[in-house]
Parts: sequence; structure tokens; C-alpha cells
Amino acid sequence: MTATDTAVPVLELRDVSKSFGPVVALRSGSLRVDGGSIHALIGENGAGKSTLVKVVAGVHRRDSGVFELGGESVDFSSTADSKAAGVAVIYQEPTLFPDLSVTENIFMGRQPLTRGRRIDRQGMYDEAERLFDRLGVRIDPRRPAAGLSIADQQIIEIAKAISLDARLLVMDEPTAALSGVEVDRLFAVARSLRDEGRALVFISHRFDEVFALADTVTVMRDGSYIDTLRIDETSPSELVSLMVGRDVDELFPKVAATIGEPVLQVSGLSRAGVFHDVHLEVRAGEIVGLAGLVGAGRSEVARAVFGVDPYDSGSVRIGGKDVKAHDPRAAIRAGMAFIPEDRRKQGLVIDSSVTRNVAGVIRRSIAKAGLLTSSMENKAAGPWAGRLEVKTSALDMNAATMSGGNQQKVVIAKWLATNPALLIIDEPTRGIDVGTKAEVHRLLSELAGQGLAILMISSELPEVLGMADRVLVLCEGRITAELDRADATPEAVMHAATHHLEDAS
Amino acid sequence: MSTPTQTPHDAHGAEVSTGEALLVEPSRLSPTRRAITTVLRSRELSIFLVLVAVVVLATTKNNSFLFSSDGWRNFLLNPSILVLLAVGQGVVIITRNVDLSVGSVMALTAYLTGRLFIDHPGLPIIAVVAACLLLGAVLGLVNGLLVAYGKVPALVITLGTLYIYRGIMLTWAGSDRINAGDLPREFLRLGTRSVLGVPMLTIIAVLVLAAVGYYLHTARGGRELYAIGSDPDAAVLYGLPVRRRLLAAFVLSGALAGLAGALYTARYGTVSSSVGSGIELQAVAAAVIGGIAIFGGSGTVWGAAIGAFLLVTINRALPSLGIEDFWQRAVVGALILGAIVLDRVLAARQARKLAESRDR
Amino acid sequence: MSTTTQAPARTYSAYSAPLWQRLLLTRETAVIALTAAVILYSIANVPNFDGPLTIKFLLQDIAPILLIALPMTLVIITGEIDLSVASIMGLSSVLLGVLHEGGMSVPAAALLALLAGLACGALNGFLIAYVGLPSLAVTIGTLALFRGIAVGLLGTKAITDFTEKWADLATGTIGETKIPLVMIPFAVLAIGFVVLLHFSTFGRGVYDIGLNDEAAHFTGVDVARTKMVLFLLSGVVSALAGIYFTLRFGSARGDNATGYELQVIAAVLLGGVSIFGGRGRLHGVLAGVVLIGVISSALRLESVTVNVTNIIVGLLLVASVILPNVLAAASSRLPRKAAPAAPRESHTHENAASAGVTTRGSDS
Amino acid sequence: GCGSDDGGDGGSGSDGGSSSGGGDLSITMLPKNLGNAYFDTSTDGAEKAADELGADFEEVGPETGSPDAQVSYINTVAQQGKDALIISANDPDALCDAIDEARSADVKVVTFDADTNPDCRDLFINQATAEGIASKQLELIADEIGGSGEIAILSASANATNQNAWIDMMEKELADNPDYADIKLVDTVYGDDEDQKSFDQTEALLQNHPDLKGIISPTTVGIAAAARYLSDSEYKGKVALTGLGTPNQMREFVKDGTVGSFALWNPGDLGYLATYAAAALVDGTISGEEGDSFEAGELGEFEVGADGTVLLGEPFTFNADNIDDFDF
Ligand SMILES: Nc1ncnc2c1ncn2[C@@H]1O[C@H](COP(=O)(O)OP(=O)(O)OP(=O)(O)O)[C@@H](O)[C@H]1O
Ligand SMILES: Nc1ncnc2c1ncn2[C@@H]1O[C@H](COP(=O)(O)OP(=O)(O)OP(=O)(O)O)[C@@H](O)[C@H]1O
Ligand SMILES: [Mg+2]
Ligand SMILES: [Mg+2]
Repeated sequence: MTATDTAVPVLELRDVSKSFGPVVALRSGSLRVDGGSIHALIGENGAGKSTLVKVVAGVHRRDSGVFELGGESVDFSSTADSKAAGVAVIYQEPTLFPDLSVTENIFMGRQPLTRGRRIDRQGMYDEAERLFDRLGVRIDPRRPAAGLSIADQQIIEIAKAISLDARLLVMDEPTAALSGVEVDRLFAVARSLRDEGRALVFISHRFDEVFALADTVTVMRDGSYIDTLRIDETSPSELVSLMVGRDVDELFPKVAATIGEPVLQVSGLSRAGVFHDVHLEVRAGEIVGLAGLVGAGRSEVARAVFGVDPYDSGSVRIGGKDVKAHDPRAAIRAGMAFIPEDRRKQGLVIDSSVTRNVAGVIRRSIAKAGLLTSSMENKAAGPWAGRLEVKTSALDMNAATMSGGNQQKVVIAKWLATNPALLIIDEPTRGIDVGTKAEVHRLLSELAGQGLAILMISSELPEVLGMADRVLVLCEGRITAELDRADATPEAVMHAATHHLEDAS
Repeated sequence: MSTPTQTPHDAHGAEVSTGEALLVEPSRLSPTRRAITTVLRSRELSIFLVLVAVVVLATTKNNSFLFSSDGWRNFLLNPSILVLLAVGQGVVIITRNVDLSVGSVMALTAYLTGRLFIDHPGLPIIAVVAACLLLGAVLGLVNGLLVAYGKVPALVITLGTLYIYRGIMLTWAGSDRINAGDLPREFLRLGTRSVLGVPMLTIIAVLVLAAVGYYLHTARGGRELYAIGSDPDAAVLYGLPVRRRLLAAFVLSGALAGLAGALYTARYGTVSSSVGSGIELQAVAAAVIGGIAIFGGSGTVWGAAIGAFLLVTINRALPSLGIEDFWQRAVVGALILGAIVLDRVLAARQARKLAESRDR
Repeated sequence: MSTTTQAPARTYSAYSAPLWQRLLLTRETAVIALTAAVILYSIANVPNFDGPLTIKFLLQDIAPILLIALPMTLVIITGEIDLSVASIMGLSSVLLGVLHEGGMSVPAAALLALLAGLACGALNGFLIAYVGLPSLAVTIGTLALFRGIAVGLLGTKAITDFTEKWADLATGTIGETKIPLVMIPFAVLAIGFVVLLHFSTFGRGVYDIGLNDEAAHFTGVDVARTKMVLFLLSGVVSALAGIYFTLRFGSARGDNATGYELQVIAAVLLGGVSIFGGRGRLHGVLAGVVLIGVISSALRLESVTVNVTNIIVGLLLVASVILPNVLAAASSRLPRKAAPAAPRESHTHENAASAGVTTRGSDS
Repeated sequence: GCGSDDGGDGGSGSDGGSSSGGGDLSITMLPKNLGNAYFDTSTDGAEKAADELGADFEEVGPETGSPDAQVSYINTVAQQGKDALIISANDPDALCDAIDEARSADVKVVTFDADTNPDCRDLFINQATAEGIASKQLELIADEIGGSGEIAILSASANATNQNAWIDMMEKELADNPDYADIKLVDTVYGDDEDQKSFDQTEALLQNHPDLKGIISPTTVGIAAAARYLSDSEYKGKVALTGLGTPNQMREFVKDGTVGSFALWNPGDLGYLATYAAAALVDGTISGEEGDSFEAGELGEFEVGADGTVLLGEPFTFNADNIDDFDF
């Protein structure tokens, strides 16, 4: 906060607070963003970043505090107001209209018009193609948004926000679902917007991105403003200690475990259009990393193995016994646990209590003759929630009101309660802050040490390399490399993840 | 995937984007070919063909089904009222709501029509119709306000107002009823008159249909209705005027039900306590058969209108086809099920195509 | 920075609101209280309401709705809906009549009618659970289809010659009391459904599906089978209600029980079940059914026309879903300490509330 | 003295008779459904009689004519302990249990317009004999179509007791009476006493039977709907229509020539007579036995016939010459 103290900032928030009923989401949030700069906002899960963003966007109304845009005090009551004032926002969760075309999604409510206030469809499609060109992606502007992967959805969101031509662009974890290539393109666009003099706010849990992109960074903790620093005057470890309020010892606390018998054996697994002839094996005590670009089909393989999705051919065996296809219950009975990538939609019954969620899978075993009472569930769930230090004020609190990191802990607790032999975990730390991230990693490591077989899917290369005993790389639905921990370099993994086409032909 | 960002893309030019594998490429069809395939694949066309088949079958069995002045007139005239309701219902369903109160609104305005003519004999027809439109719009507004501001699903609200509005109509009417004799001749003629062989009611219904269909396709407001139905939460986050649009949709549905009430009186001349009871489900059925997804976001009012035609025409055709008219409802039910199963089959085929296109 | 640094003993009791509070401040309690109030008021003010016949007629009238409301509650909690129940009643009624007329004994005909109900439920369930079609659309279709078959089989005739013995069973009472016999099977079913919904793993699955069916699927709940079972139950219980209806009125007709689906749904929603799924309890629903029954009975005794009853039921339905939202909105505008007045917010209680967002006790 | 000793109810029946002799007379009228012009007229007549008798009178009823809806009202009357119930039954059998229950609560039950099984009510007030009605309508239609050609019937619902009885009679007479040898009944359809359905059924009839010469609609809703249809179709004047209707509904169509003539009794008189009969039952003047007789105000004296039936009289023919003399 030195160089541009004199100029009027594009966005200024001071001591903004916001509560939801009893939950204080934001105590005193402050943020000052100048034109022509990219401002990173970081903080632990639940620090209140998204809430702050939503106040700026007009989704929530602040309870108190100062909110100025271009020096003028504003008070948005809807997102339409903020849009009109030149604020574009990419929310943490994509918000698309699945039935409408990609183009309509981008231009909804402000479509170009021709004579008689009719929508100019052709003009709209042309404009969309120009946007996609700028982002370097190829998407049919006429295809419906339904069926797009999370990454594609995020790209549409970005196109939407850019096309708004706003003076302030706020991006809440836009890169969480993106691969390196797409992140790079996004950053190129972001820099060009900055150079046009616009102000950008960028939220991410990945420090390398923060340091690669941002000019200044604001740290939040527990709903409060902590500090604002110029990026070239700080270091990751300083930011971490500001965020957490203490030092984080080690991000990848990998401990050596004795590797035992094979637990999971997948052979020849195929599903038309998604993955082909996948072989893999995970042994007791081993962490196998499944790497690849977004859209490579890693999640699909995991889902098929667990039985959530069907597969066309191949077999899945646990401890030498075949597991029935397309039947999650059979998979659970065989000793599998599966933590999916989208925790709000797949991992949790989000509107249910922590207790019900944690006891969700084990309820069949805690029930007596199929009968079950709440107190039986509470007794079973309490210790697990406690063990993972789920930060909730009450076990009967709604999971929906918890921050991402805490939600992830609830999901992990729910699966550990089943006492599994194999844990499949898809993006274990997506959207999770450093502090919690280290905890999750320590936990995984510890579990492997206790003899659990773990199949870990991650888009974060450091995570894969830091945690896995063995790395499998998937490219366009085929396994293109199997690398031991010693051989697994970033270059080797990236090569396998991208060079399938040339190798094959 | 953060640190080592060497882009495969830089080396090989734009073609090898990572998106290649996962995105469906921009289509290379010419605009005309695209338009033709769109029409050919459309749900409206398939349902229209079913309608044609029904008419052809019935006419071969019994010439006068279509080729008598009454047959032709009834073919156009009978569905008109349901078309109006289906158009209104269609718009509401597109926003992921439903309006079950239309039958009751229709009953109220049908009675209002009679009442006005009896109590104010000199009143011009246009004023009475306007009054019906207005009353319908107000009743629709009540639905809309409750749905938009009460944050309660429309199914519940309009189920409640279905009871309330009909209760009001019956209480208001007491044991009175409207007979043809109470109504002015020109008004009754409106219900049966034809212009160039096309009944007035049909002309009115088609005009309404054209206006609404055009608006939905080409106006921002129309597209926003689709967006709201496609994902209401996203629409709020997006900053669309969700409440205003919902109100408009319910007001439209109410107003069209109001108009339908007035036209009902013109056509049938009598207003009894059971006017329009159960017609709400027919209107929903017409919309669903016509390809409007029950969870909003897709479909057109053209489809809904053709659906209404099909429903009514099938009813009329069954006796000609030698099926006892007791079985009409069963046929209608089978038709609804057939329509939604067909939708699912087509959607599954489309999904398979997308998967195959990724396999290339 | 943080204000609360607690190192709590992590036992359940430290987290949970007191049991009485969670039980009392609910939507169900409100419906039950309202029902009790209306009954007391009617006894005091409506002539003949305290007469000996009231309870019998009341229970006889609401018996079919009580019956169907049981499976309907579960169906709606999974986020689906079954509009075809009344048509299944009509179809089972016609089958009972036609088969009986064809020389079959009443129990045998009733058994076949129940099987037909099961088949109807299976069609609904198959299309909804396994083909994945929206239940609103499917059951609008089967509403027409089943009713159409019923009317098609019997036209608009009626079959009325049922053996006295069976008709008496439908209208009889338990011993000297004024409780109709039909309440016995109802009570058995009601207990069964309460256990199924509230005290079984199946019931937990039902709630999970209603709140988030994808997550439920990922957790090993067999979503399709659960829905299938519910629609089967709905079909067979509707058929049972249809048989009762037929024997009570001694008349099998294609148009029996027309429009009952809306009455059942109105009662279920009035009882506090969310149409979005995931919320609602059976005792609230049963109170909802009784409430509507008592109101219509009292108003009939006052010779108020059925129109007014309909208006009141409609208003109740609308008010019952609007009011909680209005109260919640109003209380959120008040200073926060006064908040948990609205029934919806009863989950979070004051002590838990003040903790707010806590930090890990790491620095302690 | 009340010498009631009709079988089933035995003792309790006679107890009731003596106790209700003194107090106020309370009567409930339950038509098939409300909002039906025909029943409104009969209720007016009943109300007039109740006034003359100084009785408490009340009309209740369901929206739509179904037996289960009527049962609730019969139950209510039993709960209220009214003295008498006058009812037009939607189903001959389905109501009997409820009526039995009411009768065991000392309610006298008089049916009018549409009867139940004779053993479950006390008295039936018959508007006209079935033979009379049937032959009257045949006579009218034969007249209009010149004694030969195809005719069809548009009835109420398929299990409407009285309509079915008339239709049976008509079929029999068509077969037996040589005067009608050239008339062929080609179809019977049901409009369920709903306007729109009857209207649409008329259309279907005309379409499916191109040679149709005449339609008989023995129900007031049906005939009005059919007349509305004919009056602006190509069939006006070509297809004859007759049946049972009320003058107010039919006036316009008689005047414009769609309908030549139609028949009906006076429903007001029907309600009036039913009320007097109910009063006579309550005060014990009659017990419903064949041969009992009672005074019915301005209509004079009536005698109970076989099966506990009281006959109002012969149906009356309305045509262009006399229709303006009536207002109901
Ligand atoms: N609608 C809501 N109702 C109740 N509590 C909420 C709501 N939204 C957020 N919260 C709470 O407010 C706090 C801040 O949440 P927020 O989403 O702003 O965190 P965040 O910093 O974006 O976290 P993350 O990095 O996990 O996205 C959390 O404790 C969360 O549980
Ligand atoms: N919702 C969807 N509908 C249709 N196809 C999808 C959908 N989601 C993903 N796909 C397709 O499935 C394949 C694999 O998708 P996905 O993005 O989940 O892979 P992934 O390797 O798990 O990536 P990540 O987990 O990093 O997002 C891709 O070809 C993608 O286009
Ligand atoms: Mg966030
Ligand atoms: Mg994935």
C-alpha cells in the first residue's frame, strides 16, 4: 500500500462485516484495489474470502462497514446493480444455465440487439467465437452448456466475465479446476486486462499462482483483515504464517510405509468415449497418484472403479475378489471408500447435519436389525468428527454452512468410519487452504502407514509428486506412463500427460 | 499442475489444444443446413407428424372428420381454449414453475363474463373481454407474488389458489348460473363465427401463440425466462430480474386463463360450477407432450400448442377410429408417457453421440 | 485475532441442542397444536360436533387420505411426487367390482386389485427410478392412463352388489367404540411407515435422496431401488384405499375418488413436508390430514358450503408454506440475538450460535 | 298416534316418531349437486313448502354429483339429528349405508327426482312414471322426424337411475310399438350432466351418424348443451331435438326453431311435494305404507303408491306457444 496511495482506488472495503444468523462469516474485511493492478486475496478455508466477494458482487448485503467503488460509497442490493456499476465476478461455483447454448450463457441479459429489439443471434455467435479465440479454446458456441466438464464451465465463466468489459474483475478460485495450459492462458488474459488499466481481484490457494500473477496480496484470517503486502516484498512462508497464525512445518509429510499385498487390481477397464484398457494396481500401504490433464478421464476411472458409473469391459478386484460393476454398495462392502471431487454435490448431503453425513455410510453396520435412532448415529459419528477436528460448533450443524476445508474433513471422516481397505480420493485438497492441506496430507500419509491402500487423483503436480509412491499418468483415457517415486519428475509426468497422440501414431 | 508449465501447445500450433479432446468443435455446417437439421430434429415436428397421422387416420375412416364444414370447424375450434391455456402454462413451466390454478381462474372469469352481461346489459364485448383479461392477470399476479416473494414452490401455491379461486367463484355464483339466454347474441356468435373458414377463437389463439412464441425466441426477456428455468439460483447470481420475470410469467398465464374463460362462455354459452375443473392437468399435459421440459429451461410454446391440438383431436378421433370414448383418457395417458419416454431416448442418443465424438 | 479459544471435550452432548428444544420448536408441533386447537374450538362452539357419531364419520372420511398420505410422505421426501394415487384407487375399485361381478369372492378380487395397484406402482417406479424420468410428468401421464383404464373397463356404470359381510367390515366399528375398523390396518401401516422412515437405514436413505440424490448415490444408497420401493408402496396402499372406498360406499365406479391426489398432497404439505424433498415427518402429516378433516366436518355441521371449506383449506396450505419464510425473513431483520424464534431456525441454538466461527486451538 | 312399524328399524323408528311430534320441524335438502338450475327450482319449491309449514329448512350439497360426496352430507344430517332429509340420489345403492345410519338416528328420508333402493328410504317422490316420461319423449321425437329415421340418446351419466329406466322403457316401446317401426335407435351417449361434455358428445353423435334425424336428451343439462350445439351448426333444422328441459334454458332455442317441443314436470312442485311428504312422515300422518294419504298444500291430496312411491303427475309439453307462460 505504498505506490498508489494518492490515486483513488477502484475498490475499497473497510471493516465490512457479514453474518448469517449465528455464523459470523466476515468480521472486519478490508480490501483496497487499484486500477491497473492484480490483487490476490488469500486466507484459510472459511476465512471469509468468498463472502467478501459476494458482498462486492451484491449477492449479500454487508451488515456494516465501508464499501466504495471508485471513491463513491455504494450499496448493491442485487448482482444486477454491481454489474451495472462495472463489476464482473467469477464465483467459486460455476453458475451456468445448462439448457442454454454456451453463447447465450455468456450474453444473457445483454444480448446484442438488432431492429425491433430483436436479439442478433449471428452477431452473438461471432462475438463468442472471438472470445474463445482470445482464450485459446475451441468450443462450439452453439452447443448447450449441459455436459461441459468443470474446467470448460470455468472457461465459460471467464469468457462471460471478460466480455462484461468491467473496470473491476473479481475471480474466486478460477483456477481450481484448470490445468496448467488453461491457467497460463487465463493469466495472459488477466495481464492484458491489467495493462488496459482495469483492477483485478484474484483468489487462489496456490501460492505459485499468486506469485506468478499478482502485484499485491491481502491476507485474511477468521473473517478479518490481517495485512496487505507487495508481492515482491514477501515470500510464501511469510504469507503462510500470516494466514495460519503460526508456521506450517511441512507441506508433504510423506513417511515411508511398508508396502504389502495388492489390494486393488483393475484390469482392462474400458468405457466407450471415456477411458480405454486401464490396468492399475494399488497395494496395501501404498499411495498411488493418478496424474493427467483435466479431462483426461481420471475421475471417470475412479468413479467406474467404485461402481458409481458403469463400464463396458474389464474387471475390478479387491483382495483378489471380483467386485460387482456399477454398484457402489458392493464396492463399499468390498472395502472401498471414495472421496469424490465435487464435495458439495457428490461428497456430502450438504443440507444435512454433520452427524448424518458422518454416519451416512456406516449406518447399516451401526443399525440393529435395520433399525436406527439418532442417538445411535450421534454415538457413532461423534468420535470421528472429533478425531478429524471438524471445526463446527455443533454436530447437528448443517454441512452447507461450513467452509470448504471443514466440509472436506467431514467427507474424510465419513469414509474413514467405514474402516476401508482402499481409499480413492479425487482432488483431496481442491480449494483447501495450506494449513488444512498439510493436515490432509499428514493424514493420508498416516493412513498409508497403517496399511491402507490409497489411490489419489490430483491436478496439483507437487501434491502428486510429494505424496505418491508410484505415479500413473492418464492421457485421453489411456494410461501412458507408470513412474516410480524416484523417476517421477515433473517433466516425465507432463510428457506422458500430453504426448500420447504422437506416441500412438 | 502449476509449476512446470511447458505448453504442448506452443510447440505444435493452436490445433493441439488440451481442449481438443474434451470440447466439441465449432460446427462447420452451413446456416441453412443447420436450420434444416434443427427443424428435423425438433420435438415440435415429431409431435406435429403424430397429429397429422391421427387426422389422416380418422379422416380415412370417416370422411366428415375433416371434410365437412363442421368437421373442419371443430378441428380448429375445439382446441383453441386449451391452446391459450397451454401457451400460458408453457411459459410458466419454462421458468421451472407450474400454474395449477388456471382452471379455477378460467371458471372465475367465465362467470364474470356472464355476470357483467347480465348486470350491465349495454356493455361492449371488448370491455367484458378486457375485464376478464384484467381479472385473470390480477389472479395470476397473486400467484406470482406468492411464488416470487414467498420463496415457495409454485406447485404448492397454485394448488392452494386452485382451491381458493374456485371456492370464491362458487361462493360468488351461489346457485346462479349463466345460460345462453342471458348473453348477447353477438357475443355468442364470437364463439362460433368463422372468418374465411377459420373460427374466430382459433384466430385469437393463434395470434396469442404467435406473439408469445416470437417474444420467447427473440426478446431478451424471453431468453431470460429460459435462463431462470434452467437454473434459478444461477439466474439470481447472474443478476437477472428473476422476480419481475416470474411475476410476468404468472400474470401472462393468469391473463390467458382469463381470456380463455371469456371465450369459454362465448363458445359454450353456459357457465356451470364445473367449468375448467381438471383442465389444468390437460394444459400441463399439452405442454409436456409438446416438448417443454417439466423442470424448465427448454421447449417452445409452439410445441405446447401442437400438444393441445393433439390432445383434443385424439379425443375427437377415437370414436371415429372405433374406440369407445371411455378409453380416451387411457390413450391420452399413454401419449403423455410416450412423449416423455421419447424425449429421454433422444437425449440418450445425443449423449452417446457426444461420447463418440470424444472418441475420435 | 480470534475471540474464542476453546479446547472442548469433543463429545456429542457438548455440540447438540437440548432434545426438548429440538423436538418442540418444529413445524410438526405447530400443526399438531393447531389441530388440537381447532378440535377444542369445534367441541366448544360447533353444535353436534361433540356428538357420538362425529369421530366415526370423521375417521371414515379421512381414512383413504390417511392411508395414501403415508407412502406419499416418503415419496415427496425423496423429492418426487405421485399424482396417480387417486387413479390407482379408481382402478382398484373397478377391478374389485368387475372381478366380483364375474363371480370371484371379495377377498380374491381384492387381492388381485392390490396386485394391480402394485403393478401400477411398478410402472411409475420403473419409469421414474430406472428410466430417470421426472415424476411430475410421469404421474400426470399415469394419472390419465390408470383412470382411463378404469373408466374404459366399466364405462360410467357402477357395480354395487357386494356381499353385506364385506361392506359391513368397511363401515363397522371396533366393538362398542366409535372407532371404525379400518383404523386397525391403518394403525399397523402407520407404525410400519414411522419405523421405516424415522428409525431405519432405509429412511435415512430416503432423506438423503431428497436432499441430494447424487451424494446419496456416492454414499452407497441405492437411489433407484429406494424410489422403486416407494412407488410400489404408494401403488399398493392406494389400491388398498380404493378397496376400502369401494366397500364403504358399496359402489365400484371408474370415477371413484377423482381429485383425491390433490387432497392428499395438500394434507402432506400442510403437515410440513417440503415439496423440494428432504424435510418432513410423519406425525406432522397425520396431523395435517386430521386438521383438514376436522375443518370440513365442523364447517359441514355449521352448514357452510363446501366452497368455503375449499377456500379455507387453500388459504391454510398457502399460509403454512409462506408463514415460516415470512417469519424467518422478519426475524433476520431483527437484532440477531432475538433470531431463533422462527421454527425453521430451531436447529441452531444460542450457545452454539455464540461460538460462531472458531479457530483451531492451536496457539493455546 | 304413530303406527309406524316398518320392518327393519322397528322399535327405534316408532320412538322417534313420537318424540319429534312436538318440537320444531327441521329439514335438510340434498340435491345431486349445487349450481344446477333444475335443483334450484326444486329447492325453491321446497323452501316455499317449508315456509308454509313453519319448518327450519336448509339446502346443502356437493359441487359435483358423486355419491361419495353426498355421503358426507348425509352423515352430517345424522350428526345434527335433523327430522328429515330430502335427497336426490347420485347412486341407488352407494348411499344406502349412510341413509340407514341417518334413519337409525331418527331422520326421515325422502328421495325425490332420483331414487335409491326402496328399502333404504322412507318415501320416493316420483316426478312422473317412467312409462309416462319415456312414451312422451318418443311421441315428441316421432312427431318431429315424421315417424321414421335414425335417432340417438344423449343421457346424463351411465348409472343415472332414472335416465336408465327411461331409456329401457324407450327401447322396449320402440321394439314393441308398430307406430315406431321405422325409427331406429342407433346410439346412446353420456354427457355426465356436464355442459362441455354434453356439447362435445352431441358433436360426436352427429359426426359418427351422418344420417341421424333426431336426438332425445332426457336430462336438462344435456338438452340445453345439444340445443346450443345444433343452433349454430349446419344441422340446425335438419336434426330434431327433444327431451327433458327447463323453459328458461330452452326458450331461446324454441324461439329460433332449433327445438320444436320438449317435456318436463315442474321441479318446483316436486320439491314442494317432497317437503310436505317429509313433514307428514315426521309428524306421523303417514308411515310410508301403500295407501297412506296426506295433504300437500296447494297441490292437494296425494296417496302413497306401491314401493313407497308418491307420483307427482304427468309430464308437461312445452312449445313455442306456451313457453312464455313459465319462468323456471
Ligand atoms: N450462506 C451462508 N450461511 C451460513 N454461513 C455461511 C454462509 N456462507 C458462508 N458461511 C460461513 O462463512 C464463513 C466464511 O465462508 P467463505 O465461503 O467466505 O470462506 P472462504 O474464505 O471463501 O473459504 P474457501 O477457501 O473454503 O472457499 C465460513 O465459516 C462459512 O461456513
Ligand atoms: N458432465 C459431463 N458430461 C459429459 N462429459 C463429461 C462431463 N464431465 C466430464 N466429461 C468428459 O469426461 C472426460 C473426463 O472428464 P474429467 O474432466 O472429469 O476428467 P479428469 O481427468 O477427472 O479431470 P479433473 O478431475 O481434473 O477435472 C472428458 O472427456 C470430459 O469431456
Ligand atoms: Mg471461498
Ligand atoms: Mg476429475
